[in-house]
Amino acid sequence: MSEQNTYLPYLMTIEKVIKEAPGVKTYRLKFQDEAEAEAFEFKAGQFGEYSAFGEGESTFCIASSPTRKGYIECTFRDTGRVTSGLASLEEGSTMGFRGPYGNVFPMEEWKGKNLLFIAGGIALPPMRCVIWNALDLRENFKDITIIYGAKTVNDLVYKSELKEWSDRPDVKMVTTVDPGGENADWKGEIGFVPTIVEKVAPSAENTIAIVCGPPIMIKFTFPVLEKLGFKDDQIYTTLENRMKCGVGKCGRCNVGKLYICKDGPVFSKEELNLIPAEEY
Amino acid sequence: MSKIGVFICHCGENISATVDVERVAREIGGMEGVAHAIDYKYMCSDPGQTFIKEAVKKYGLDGVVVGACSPRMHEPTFRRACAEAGLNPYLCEMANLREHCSWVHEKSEETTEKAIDLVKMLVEKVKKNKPLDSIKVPVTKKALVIGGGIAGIQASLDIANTGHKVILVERDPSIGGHMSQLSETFPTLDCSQCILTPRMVEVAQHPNIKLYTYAELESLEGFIGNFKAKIRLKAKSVNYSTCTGCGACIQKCPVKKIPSEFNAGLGTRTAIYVPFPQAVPNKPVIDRVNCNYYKRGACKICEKTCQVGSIEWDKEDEIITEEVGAVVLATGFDVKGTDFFPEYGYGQYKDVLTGLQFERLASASGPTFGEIRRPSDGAVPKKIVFIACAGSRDPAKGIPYCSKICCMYTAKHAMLYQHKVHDGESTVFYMDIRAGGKNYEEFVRRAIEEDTVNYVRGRVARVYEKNGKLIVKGVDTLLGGEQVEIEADMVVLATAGVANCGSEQLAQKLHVSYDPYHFFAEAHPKLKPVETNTAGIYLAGACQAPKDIPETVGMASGAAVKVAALFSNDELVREPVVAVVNRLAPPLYSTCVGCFMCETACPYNAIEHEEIKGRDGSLIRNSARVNQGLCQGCGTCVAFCRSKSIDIQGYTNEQVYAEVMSLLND
Amino acid sequence: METKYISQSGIEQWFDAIVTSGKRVFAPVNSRGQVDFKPVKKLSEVADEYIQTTQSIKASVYPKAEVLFSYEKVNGKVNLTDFDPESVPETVLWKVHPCDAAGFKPLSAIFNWDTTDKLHNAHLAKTSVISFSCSAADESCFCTSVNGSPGNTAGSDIQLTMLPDGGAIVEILSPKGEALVALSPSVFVADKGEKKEKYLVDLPVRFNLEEVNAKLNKAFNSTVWKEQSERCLGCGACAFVCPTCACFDIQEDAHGSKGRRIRCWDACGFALFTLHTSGHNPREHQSQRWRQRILHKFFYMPERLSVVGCTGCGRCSRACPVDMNILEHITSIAKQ
Amino acid sequence: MSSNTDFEPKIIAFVCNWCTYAGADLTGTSRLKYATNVKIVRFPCTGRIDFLLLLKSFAQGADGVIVSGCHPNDCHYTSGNFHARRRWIAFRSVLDLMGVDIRRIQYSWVSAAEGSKWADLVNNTVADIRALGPYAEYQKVADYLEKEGYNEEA
Amino acid sequence: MKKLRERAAELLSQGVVSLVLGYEEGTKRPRPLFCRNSVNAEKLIFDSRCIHNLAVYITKKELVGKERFAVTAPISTLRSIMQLFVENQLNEEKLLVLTVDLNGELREFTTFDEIAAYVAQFELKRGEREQELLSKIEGMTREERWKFWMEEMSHCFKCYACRSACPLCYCSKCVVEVNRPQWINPWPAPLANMEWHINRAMHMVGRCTACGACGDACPIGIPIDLITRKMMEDMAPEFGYIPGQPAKQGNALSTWKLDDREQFIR
Repeated sequence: MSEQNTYLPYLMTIEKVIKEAPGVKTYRLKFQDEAEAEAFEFKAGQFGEYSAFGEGESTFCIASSPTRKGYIECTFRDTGRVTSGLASLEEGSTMGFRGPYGNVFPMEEWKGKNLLFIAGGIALPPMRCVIWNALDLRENFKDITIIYGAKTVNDLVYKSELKEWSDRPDVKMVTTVDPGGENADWKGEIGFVPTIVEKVAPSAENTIAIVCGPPIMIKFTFPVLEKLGFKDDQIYTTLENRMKCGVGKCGRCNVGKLYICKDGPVFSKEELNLIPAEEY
Repeated sequence: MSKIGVFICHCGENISATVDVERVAREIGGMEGVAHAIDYKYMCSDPGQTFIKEAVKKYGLDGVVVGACSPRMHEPTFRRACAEAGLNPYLCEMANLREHCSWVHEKSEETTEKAIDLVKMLVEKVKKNKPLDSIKVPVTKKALVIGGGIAGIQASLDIANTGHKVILVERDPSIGGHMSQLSETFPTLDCSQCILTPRMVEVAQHPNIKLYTYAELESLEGFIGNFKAKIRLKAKSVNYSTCTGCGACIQKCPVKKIPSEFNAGLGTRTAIYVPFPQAVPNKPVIDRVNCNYYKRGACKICEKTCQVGSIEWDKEDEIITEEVGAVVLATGFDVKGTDFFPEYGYGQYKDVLTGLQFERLASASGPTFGEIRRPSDGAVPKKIVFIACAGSRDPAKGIPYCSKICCMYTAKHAMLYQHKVHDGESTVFYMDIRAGGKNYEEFVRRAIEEDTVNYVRGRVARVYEKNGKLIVKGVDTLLGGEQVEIEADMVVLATAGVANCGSEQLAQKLHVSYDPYHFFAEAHPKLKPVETNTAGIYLAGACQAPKDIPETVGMASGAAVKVAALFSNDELVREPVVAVVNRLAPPLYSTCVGCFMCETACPYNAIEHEEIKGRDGSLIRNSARVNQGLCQGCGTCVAFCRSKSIDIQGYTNEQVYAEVMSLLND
Repeated sequence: METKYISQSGIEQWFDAIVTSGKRVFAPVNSRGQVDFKPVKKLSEVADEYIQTTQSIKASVYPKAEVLFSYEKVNGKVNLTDFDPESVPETVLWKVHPCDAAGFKPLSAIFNWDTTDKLHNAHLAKTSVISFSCSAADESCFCTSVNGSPGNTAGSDIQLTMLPDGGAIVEILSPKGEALVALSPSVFVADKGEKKEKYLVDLPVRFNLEEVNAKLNKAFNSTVWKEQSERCLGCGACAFVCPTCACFDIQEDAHGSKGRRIRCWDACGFALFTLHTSGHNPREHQSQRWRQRILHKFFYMPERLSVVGCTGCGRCSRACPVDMNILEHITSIAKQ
Repeated sequence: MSSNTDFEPKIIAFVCNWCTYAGADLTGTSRLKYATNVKIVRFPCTGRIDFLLLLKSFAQGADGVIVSGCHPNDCHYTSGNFHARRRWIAFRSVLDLMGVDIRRIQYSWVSAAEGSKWADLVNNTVADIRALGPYAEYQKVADYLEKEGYNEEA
Repeated sequence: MKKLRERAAELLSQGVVSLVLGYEEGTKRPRPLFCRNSVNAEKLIFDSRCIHNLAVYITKKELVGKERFAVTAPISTLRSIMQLFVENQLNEEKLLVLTVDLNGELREFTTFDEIAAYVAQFELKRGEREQELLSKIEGMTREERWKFWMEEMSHCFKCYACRSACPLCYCSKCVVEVNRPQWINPWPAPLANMEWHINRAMHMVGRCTACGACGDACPIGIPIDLITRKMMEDMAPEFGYIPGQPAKQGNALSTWKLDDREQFIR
């Protein structure tokens, strides 16, 4: 068999479009080729390169759970040339996908532990993949707590799923919006994510904290977790460096010895300590 | 942005006669991102607009392209239809298939293909359109009317009577304009001054009107609703607040031989003067060019005469600034002088007159108190020849247009002459008699039939003097081109009406367009006859093209309504086609590096400096910012910005780029 | 591996045979006042008397810009056309310096350390390298300090060492090399026993690579980066002339319904190279970018890919508009 | 000059909204006929027209370009056309130095009242460009990744 | 030179400035030196070989810092500094300009006007190289010029050394990095390179002071400085400015005259 061209994407059909928040959409993608669909596998935490033909490629995580077969989902915000090209597509349109790339959350190792998910803004997608993965294998884990915050009520993504999660008896779900971001109907918390974490987080005992969000949120959440007694090997996050190739060649996400696209994007805080913080 | 609806209009047969509209709709329907494409007989009709509205809802369209006439015609129509269907109006664009395609090409494959390309372009553009919100700007509810002739008077009164303030600026010492010079008016032969002077007085006394005579517009800045007008009040040398208008100074003024402008040069006036007895304001000014004191430094007789000490020798021109929300241009017209006609003696024959001069002769307030007398010897002419179309309709003279009023006033002149000189004989040389208008044709017939004016259809080749008589040589085309030679005592030329002197400079000051003859250009010849291309500036009267009194008055009232409509709201809602300097999240803030070259490029001073400060309050950089109230949306700054940090809404870089890229793609 | 001798006329004959075989031949040519690799048909076109070509031969196996694949949108569907390895012509690189040939290894390491790179490998497979050992060097050369030498055969299929008689010692180093020899077998005669080393330029070792590596291990937070990089302008000249720099960008060239995805050279020295969409830039300052360049070549690559990312060709020092002399900078780090 | 009777030049016109676009509208209203080769892109003002758009037009396959706006002093925005004029003076100089065929860019002032001038401008420009032939020299390099060598397109 | 070193050492040791931007001996020719202490002032040199345009550094905040600094500037650099003043990029209070005049005297300037008065003595002329190449290019037919530049452009690999070396290319995001829309294709290809260089020349209209830094920086020897130089020479009489003497207000393209030449407009 001849050598595969790493850069050649799978052709995907947009099966479903969900408008999440202003400028934020979720696409459910199906492989156009049956054989490719069959052979495709991924794990929670991985990402891919999504193409809008005519505009280029952009990197996002796979937002659906590996336990849900037959499709993948991605959630993105319309911010640049590619994402705006993607956003202009409709149900039934063709787009490209390369992946899965990167490492995974060590879900196996987490068996029998409590999970604490902390996400901010548009960083819920990488988390959503793990959350569904954990919920679909609910018996593997003990308590599951989800803390999710966004700037305003409008900016919360996956609104129907947020409700689904909070309705489940086996999940402790806390949503929050930044002060001033609430509306008249808002019943959740009001406050920045780190503050809410401090307020509602479960004990660090036998708990894994998974933190995804903008750098500023992560910067302020880590100390809170430390204060709560979380050790560095109990804290996980994903990095979102600029990437082009996704396969450790183009040089963008090279931080220290590591390539975020190969050695990441999932890192425990322990692993993060090994690479220079200023470069991610 | 890619559920585009495309609507192709047949425009009756205006488009479909040369463009295969079905094919256009079919091919565009296959374009990426086009969700719906149809053609219809009249898109602008109610059912047509309904198609658009329904499609917007049914297909969830996020963009609309209407392939029809010029967007200058119906863009507002279709944008409104989209807005009514809940689509942001700025997501609607028009492809010009009529003016730019079907009307200018023959029916052919290429014409249809061009139509397809034109629509394609706009589809690609509209994919990049962004919803925009109108910009609201406050309106200064005060109007500036420039020109105090009948147009300006009427406009001022109409605006003032709606309760808004008016500034009326007149170049001459009195308002009144050309109408005040006329003797009688057609087709009723009522006395011009009798109907005009009450209006003039009303202007002077109206509480909402501020009158500046002997004043000119210096500059106009700003934009609709927010103009700043600088007005030069020329030094009158007379203090109007003390002057009683007694006229003693005029009596005593030793300089008496100045040709009177009011009398079209047929009479004289003094250096300190009121242009005519019914002038408003009825107070004199000193003509510094001719005044002995200003010329030689001595005289001051008027000062000695004046009992209230109103003469102000050292008075200088004063420049005042008025903030206004709208401007009405009513600067009127002028007529060509006899010196324009070499074939009629270059104005050297004293008894060859212009129509306006004849008006003064016929006027009771004129130099001859209404008696028709020859300027050369004061004799009553027994034979007068009137020459219509003197200059007008003559491309060789650079005036291909019809001056419109001459046929009527020439008939009036002949009639007045016949009424005053019963044994007189009058002949009119004409090309065609244009007497369209209520009671106009009847008026001309009356001149011919009742007053026995001799109408000869033909051109006059020459007028020359022989033995104290004026010989008029022409042809009579109705008699098969027979040579006609008439010995006349007086010849009256119905000289062409032309744009007022200085109208070009004024247009440039105001940024309004003008035609090749320097008449101000209306925004649309039919549908926007009183608007100019510059929002907030309106036209009234003959400054737009020669016209008669009823038409002028009608237009002035029209302009006044436009102004009143503008003033009916506290805020003006403006098109959001304005420039914007990008702003990004920290730490980038903006890609603008603050070279401020755009500042010098902007004709409206709309670029401001903004200090971008970090969280700690320290200055990060200076960056440009656009004042949306001042920006008029020309986009010069956009093309100038090296880092593409400024963009203009409605014509963004992405939009125009997409248009260009689509256009030539095969 | 076999060593032969070829005479001056033999070289000419052999060169013509290679050209006649239909292979493209790239060789250093002096034009526009610069010596660079260009397609040649005659040996006389090949440049003499120069120390180094301005650009490396990297472009032959990693073009400045190349099409990864192309596509066409038809009725809402997308048809892809993959890169075709067969479209790459057989190419012979003539008169390559050993430091350039040695660059293939780090370059391929970057492209193939994880997933393989079809395009790069296709170029590599179709490319034969005839290197010439170096008899001259200048003050920017330092191959001997980075595990290389003027007679280094790494990456070469054949190496020629020119002799005073106009002939050359021929080292046949690979099957590809043998195939080239086979194009004109008669001109290759038995080795005359000349020692190659005698004809190589003597280039002293300027720094100890292990020592540098050890220093760099602890140098991330050193002030040296700021000091050294002050005059750096942040252009990509050093990266683009480098035989091993492989950073790239992926771009879209779209025309209506057709398009192609293009890979083109990029450089870690560019200010916006690592800029996130959010506006955050992990390597915001030039000093960070300079550090990345040095650490990547002399520390990360040896650690991660087991190969030094520098062949000592000295091109970056020569190309730099502001004399960012890499030898000087590395030497100073070694001495710290 | 070779006569290219079969050659239909592709021409793109960049015009301002207030004068030339309106002028071209008047051409239509007056039913004056002209060649179909020209397609108009509307701008608020000639001052808005980016020189890069002209370059892009040639790269996209245009054989000629028309740039037209208001006569001096007639600019709706006072001075956009003066800025544009300067830009084109400089642009012509740079293009000419680089060997770009500046005969293929026709600049003009067409007022809203000059419907017939627009028709003439189009027809004359089409004739001029037809005489010059296709701008193959420029178009053929548009897709090249390299002048020659590794990745040359067939 | 001695005076310069002494003065630099004095300025630094007295804390008048925190940095003296100058030249030191480099590998083959002088190179820029960031002299931050009086000891290093000994390394400073200033002679005709010092051709780098140090004005390129003075708009970089992370290099010059918030304190006052000095820059040693030959004529070409002085011209760039003037243009940077015009473009609101410099602060007179922060900048001290040092130069050595024709008599070997050390001169110091702090304001645009002082520099302008000094620079006015110097006429901007073509050097031998420029003269030779430009007369060659001027002698070509249009087709020959296109071929010449296409050949040159095919060598360009878009390292942007030209942009980096130019003191007037201080945009934080260059137009080639703007991708909405992608005005200029970012990959190196003959036409994309040509577009970049035409764009660069257009962005330099009325701004370029013909210092030659771009051409000097080009690693593959494309005489790109000639494009902007020729443009500048052509535009000077057209727009009525003196080459190399930036006007205090505005710019050739952001200003206009009623009687600008328009015989090319139909």
